[in-house]
Amino acid sequence: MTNEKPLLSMKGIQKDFLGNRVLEDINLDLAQGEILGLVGENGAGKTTLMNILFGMPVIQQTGGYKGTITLDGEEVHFSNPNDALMAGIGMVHQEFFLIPDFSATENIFLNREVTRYSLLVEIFGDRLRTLDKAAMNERVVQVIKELGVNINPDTLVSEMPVSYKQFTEIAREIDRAKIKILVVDEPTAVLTETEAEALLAVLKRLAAKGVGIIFISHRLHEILNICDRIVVLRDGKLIKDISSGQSDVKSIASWMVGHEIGDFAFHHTENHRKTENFLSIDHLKVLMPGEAVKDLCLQVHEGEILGIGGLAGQGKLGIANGIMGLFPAEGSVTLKGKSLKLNSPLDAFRAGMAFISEDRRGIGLLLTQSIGLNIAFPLMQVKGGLLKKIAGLFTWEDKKKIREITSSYIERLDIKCTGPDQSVMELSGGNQQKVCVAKVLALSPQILFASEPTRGIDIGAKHLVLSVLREINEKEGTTIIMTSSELGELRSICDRIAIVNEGKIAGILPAEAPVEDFGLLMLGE
Amino acid sequence: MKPKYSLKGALISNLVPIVFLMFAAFAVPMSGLSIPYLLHEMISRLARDSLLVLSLVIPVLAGMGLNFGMVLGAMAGQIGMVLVVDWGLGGMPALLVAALLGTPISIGLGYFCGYILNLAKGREMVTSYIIGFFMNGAYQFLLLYCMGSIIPITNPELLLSRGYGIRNSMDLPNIRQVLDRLVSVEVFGMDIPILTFAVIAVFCLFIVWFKTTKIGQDMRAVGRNRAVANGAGIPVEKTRILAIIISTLIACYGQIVSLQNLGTINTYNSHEQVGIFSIAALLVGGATAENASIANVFVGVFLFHLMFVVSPMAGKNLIGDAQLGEYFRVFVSYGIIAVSLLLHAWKKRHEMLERRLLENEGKE
Amino acid sequence: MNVKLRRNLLRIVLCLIAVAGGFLLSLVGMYHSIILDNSEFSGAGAVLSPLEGLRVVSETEPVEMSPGDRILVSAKGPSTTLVFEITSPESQQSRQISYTLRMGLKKQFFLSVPAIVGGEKNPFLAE
Amino acid sequence: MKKKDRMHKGGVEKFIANFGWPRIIIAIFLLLLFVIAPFIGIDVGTSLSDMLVRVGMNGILVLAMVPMIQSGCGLNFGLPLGIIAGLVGAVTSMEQNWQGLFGFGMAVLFAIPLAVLLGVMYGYFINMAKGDEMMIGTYVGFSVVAFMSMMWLRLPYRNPLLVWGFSGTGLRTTISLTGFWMKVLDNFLAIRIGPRFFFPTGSFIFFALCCVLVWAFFKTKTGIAMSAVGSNPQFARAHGVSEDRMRIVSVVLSTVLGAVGMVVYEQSYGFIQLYMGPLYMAFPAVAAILLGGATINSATISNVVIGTFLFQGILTMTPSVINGMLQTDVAEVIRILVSNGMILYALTRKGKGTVK
Repeated sequence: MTNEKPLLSMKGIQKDFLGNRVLEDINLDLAQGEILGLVGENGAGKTTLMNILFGMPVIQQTGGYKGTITLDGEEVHFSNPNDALMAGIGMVHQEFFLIPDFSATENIFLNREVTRYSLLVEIFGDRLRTLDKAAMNERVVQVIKELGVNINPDTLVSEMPVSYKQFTEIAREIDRAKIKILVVDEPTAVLTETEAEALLAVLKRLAAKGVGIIFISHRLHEILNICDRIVVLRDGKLIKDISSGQSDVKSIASWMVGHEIGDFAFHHTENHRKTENFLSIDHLKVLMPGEAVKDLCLQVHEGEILGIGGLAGQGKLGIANGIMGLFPAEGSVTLKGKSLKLNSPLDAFRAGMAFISEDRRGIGLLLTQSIGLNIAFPLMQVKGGLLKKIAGLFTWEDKKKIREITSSYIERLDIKCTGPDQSVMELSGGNQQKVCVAKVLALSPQILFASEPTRGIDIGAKHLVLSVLREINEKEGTTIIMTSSELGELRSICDRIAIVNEGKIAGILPAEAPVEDFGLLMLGE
Repeated sequence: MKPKYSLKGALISNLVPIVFLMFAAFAVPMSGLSIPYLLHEMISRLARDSLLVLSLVIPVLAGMGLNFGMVLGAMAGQIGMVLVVDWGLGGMPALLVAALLGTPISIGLGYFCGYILNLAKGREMVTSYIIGFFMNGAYQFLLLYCMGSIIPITNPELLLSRGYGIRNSMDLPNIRQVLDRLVSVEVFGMDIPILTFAVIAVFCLFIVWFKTTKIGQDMRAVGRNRAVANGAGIPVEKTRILAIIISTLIACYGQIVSLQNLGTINTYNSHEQVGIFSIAALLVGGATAENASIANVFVGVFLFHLMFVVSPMAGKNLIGDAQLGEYFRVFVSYGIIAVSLLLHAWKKRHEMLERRLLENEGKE
Repeated sequence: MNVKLRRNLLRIVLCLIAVAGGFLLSLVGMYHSIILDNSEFSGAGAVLSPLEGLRVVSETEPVEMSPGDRILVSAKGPSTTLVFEITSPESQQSRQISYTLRMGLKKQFFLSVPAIVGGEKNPFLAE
Repeated sequence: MKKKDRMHKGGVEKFIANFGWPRIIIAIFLLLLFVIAPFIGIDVGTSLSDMLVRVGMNGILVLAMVPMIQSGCGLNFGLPLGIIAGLVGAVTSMEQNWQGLFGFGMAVLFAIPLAVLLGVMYGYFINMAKGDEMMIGTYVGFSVVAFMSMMWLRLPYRNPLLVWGFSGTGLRTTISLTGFWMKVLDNFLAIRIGPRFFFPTGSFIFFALCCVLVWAFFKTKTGIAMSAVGSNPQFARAHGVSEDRMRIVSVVLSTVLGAVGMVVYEQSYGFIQLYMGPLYMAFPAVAAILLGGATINSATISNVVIGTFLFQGILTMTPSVINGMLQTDVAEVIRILVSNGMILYALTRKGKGTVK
């Protein structure tokens, strides 16, 4: 590290989002030619920090931020991503920002095309300039050479291997006139090892040319390998800012995960029936975009609460979604020795399983309908409950019974609403989640999959949801498989916790195991 | 990875034109019509309709599907023609003045249509279809109630007997085929309207050239992926409106060319069928709502009109009922649109699923 | 000059050219109907009698007009030249008289042939 | 800045959407027409009965929109399929010279199985083309109308009252129901007040019956599942409801209602129009339900009833009033502008109208 003025300096960055502090007093410097590794669990605030740097509209819309950003010694305040781009900050997205049917050149020059004058410009304006393909190709060849990779400028992006798409994105960023800082968000997540190595080499070469790079990744060995300095964020706070020579995988992992344990004591249920092979999952493959499960095997004991943890994108959410038939799945799932028909939600329900979806508003609820209908729907469709026959011909909804059952759940779960007929849309997030819980409770399942049951809800609702889960586990012996990104929460309620990495179980640990061990499993180390 | 060009692939992607070609191969001998006669008909119809069909290409490029709103352009062209006839113009100047009059009207209507389509993203086709109907109401109101009362019409022959409103049909004696006949060559006893084809060629060249401009590139980007285009700073909505304006303009000129060829205007019907027939023709030519080329236009017009000319006669000779053939061609024009849209929607879904699979594999 | 200004000026000029062009084209392309009347003309003091042996030869097919005849000819463009051939019944000698009519954007004209032949300044008739 | 604009606009639109200003404006307009009418010599009694007869005539066709909208298939532009079934039912019943309520009943009975068949076929198409249902529906409808035009020429109907006189084959373009079952429903228990006012009780009872049946259907297990598919297909799928099956059921239901509605329409209209007649019949029905406040993905029975009354009211009153005032017949233009304007308005509504 040099003592010159840093290229980029973020001071005292603070950001509140709907009353929650998501970033607190972040101080961060980036020198010219430096590669800064930014690590942290999902939700630690990395994305928000980068959004602030880029002046993404979402930041403005949620009340802006506090603190100062200095670029090249000048204070800057970007109000939209274009300003950031003009100031020389480039970003390589995790999801490709490319048009598949366009060639590399066309993508690199999208809306920045090199054009030639044509007469019609005088009449119809500059958009009638013609494209100078030759000049663009020439420049692309040059940029690609600079990157040290071998891409044919005319190749369509859709026909490129993934790494080339990544290179195309990087090429686009560095072709911009005066790139100073390049932010790369999880670039290697989609790459094979050799591809990743090539990419890292490219980044190093860029850094050598004086570009400051912020490298976001979960692959710690990559971070250690490439970065000069490492910054760890956790829960919106900057935990550690350390040169990479002074750290190792294990300590980074523990900084990331932290030592906090939720407000719950460890959960120790002694009454596990511990039936082995109660639910066995063998070689499960789930095609869930962004959360793919690849050849996963897992044994669940009867009566336990099994936690499933892991970083986002590794496939932990895919397990429940796959078994419940929401995304195409392959492999075998056996419940008490009976094989379960996959890809059929109805069969999963009939086998005694139920599911609290992580996508509450998208999959979990009929937002425009009443609380009553939402709670009654699964019972009605799956078990044919809450229906009555009229004249022996028509099965009709039993309004009275629905009201009764809904009222009882409103009371039990303390759902704040005007009554069973209120539409779910009008409820707060926490109360919506309670409706989701009531919905599955009404089914009295043998096995309950709870995916992120406490995500985005307030503390009170969180406690209530978790204690209800524990209650049905203890009183009714329901086996619960709970997926959560919050390790603390998992440790507070589960008996065992399985960590998923790259679509497979990286390991299963008892809840009491040291936090570092979980961190290492998550990072696949 | 190189794209594979296989015979099977070529056959499948050109399935629709091939089926129609086969149908023609069967129906032409059945109809008993002579080849020279058919050839003559085809040349005349190619000259008449190509420009109209060509107007559909640009919106497809911009990802807005088949622009049923092209009838707005046809209406504009017709309004221009009616005024020109009223003013007593004839010959080439009449056509040019009609085009000049139609231009601002088309731009206005195209802007309106594009604006509405921006409000209905993802449902462009059905919305443009309804816009066509809606504006047809406005058109009727204009011609049936405003012309001759608010808008002065000097030629009483154009007006209905009640004193205002344009008649149902009018002849264009001084305009009939002036473009076609101005420069034409006789080949094997057939008049080939060189100038008309030259006009069509100019517009084809325009489209080809247009694709190489900045705005053409922007349009392609918007058509392929709106989100990415928007992210790159391309003014998506403006670009889409422009695509519709260009389409409306070409349709306006196309309608003028088509009317001079026919020599009569059916004031309240000429434009109505134009949308359906043009779209059917383009689809018969092998285009889809996502991909349309100039070749599709000509192949389509040729095959569609061949079917159109041949099927009533073939129906008569085969079943002894010309009326049946008449209905058959209506059935085919609607059916071809239905089937193409179905195939297109089906393909789109499969591609989406496939992409999802690929993405998954990519991550493995 | 500022680019924007230059272009806007150019655009305005082009629009004007289009309008002017439209106007010119209308002049060139407009069909006018001319009614020729071969009956007694009484204007500015003189009374001119209908002509015998009158033929309008400027038409593609020459038309003969007996005294008292009225014919409708049509002409295109801003002006037209009408050519009359008058053959005197006695001498069988014929003379040609051409008359250039400036029509502008007016659609109908009603002309007296005797007045034209007689060199009247105002050969127009009222309907 | 741009985004802000859009958000702001969204807010205003939402407010208007919830308030439903087109409905209010049109209701006031209609009321105004009824107020003006007597002053320009139009008899309110006749107009009112005209409107009521038309409501009874068209109501069920509008009702046929509901199942498909509720299951998320959008507006049923494929209504001509149901209409075709209704036509075949009617012609078949008439071929046998069946008369009165029996003839009407038999027409309905013949129409339903065909409607089910066509509905299943149409349903498969609709499922193939998720997201493009409306466009496909329009053209499938058109194609079937054209196809049936060929069939009308060829089908072996022989009753001389139905077929062309000179050739003995091929159904006529327009067939009169006089002597069969013309106005059997309209006249059933009809109420006549004075010389001019007429209330088509039978048609209204039948319309009400159908409304109640549809309403009741949406309270059954299948009906609830169908609405769930419409409002959140992912939710429905996650709870073991087959989206595709529900959509097909809804299409069949819509088509059957269309067929029944057509037979009712015919008895009241007094004529059967074959060949290209049914081509555009979906549009007024679509416009009516939208006028009643339905959107592309939500419709209720009240939308149907309100919409039918308003739409038919406008259609009867505007031409006669404007005729009376200006001596101009602008009926056709107004019909085109109102109905297509309504559809356009619904298509461009943001948020709620989005079909995913």
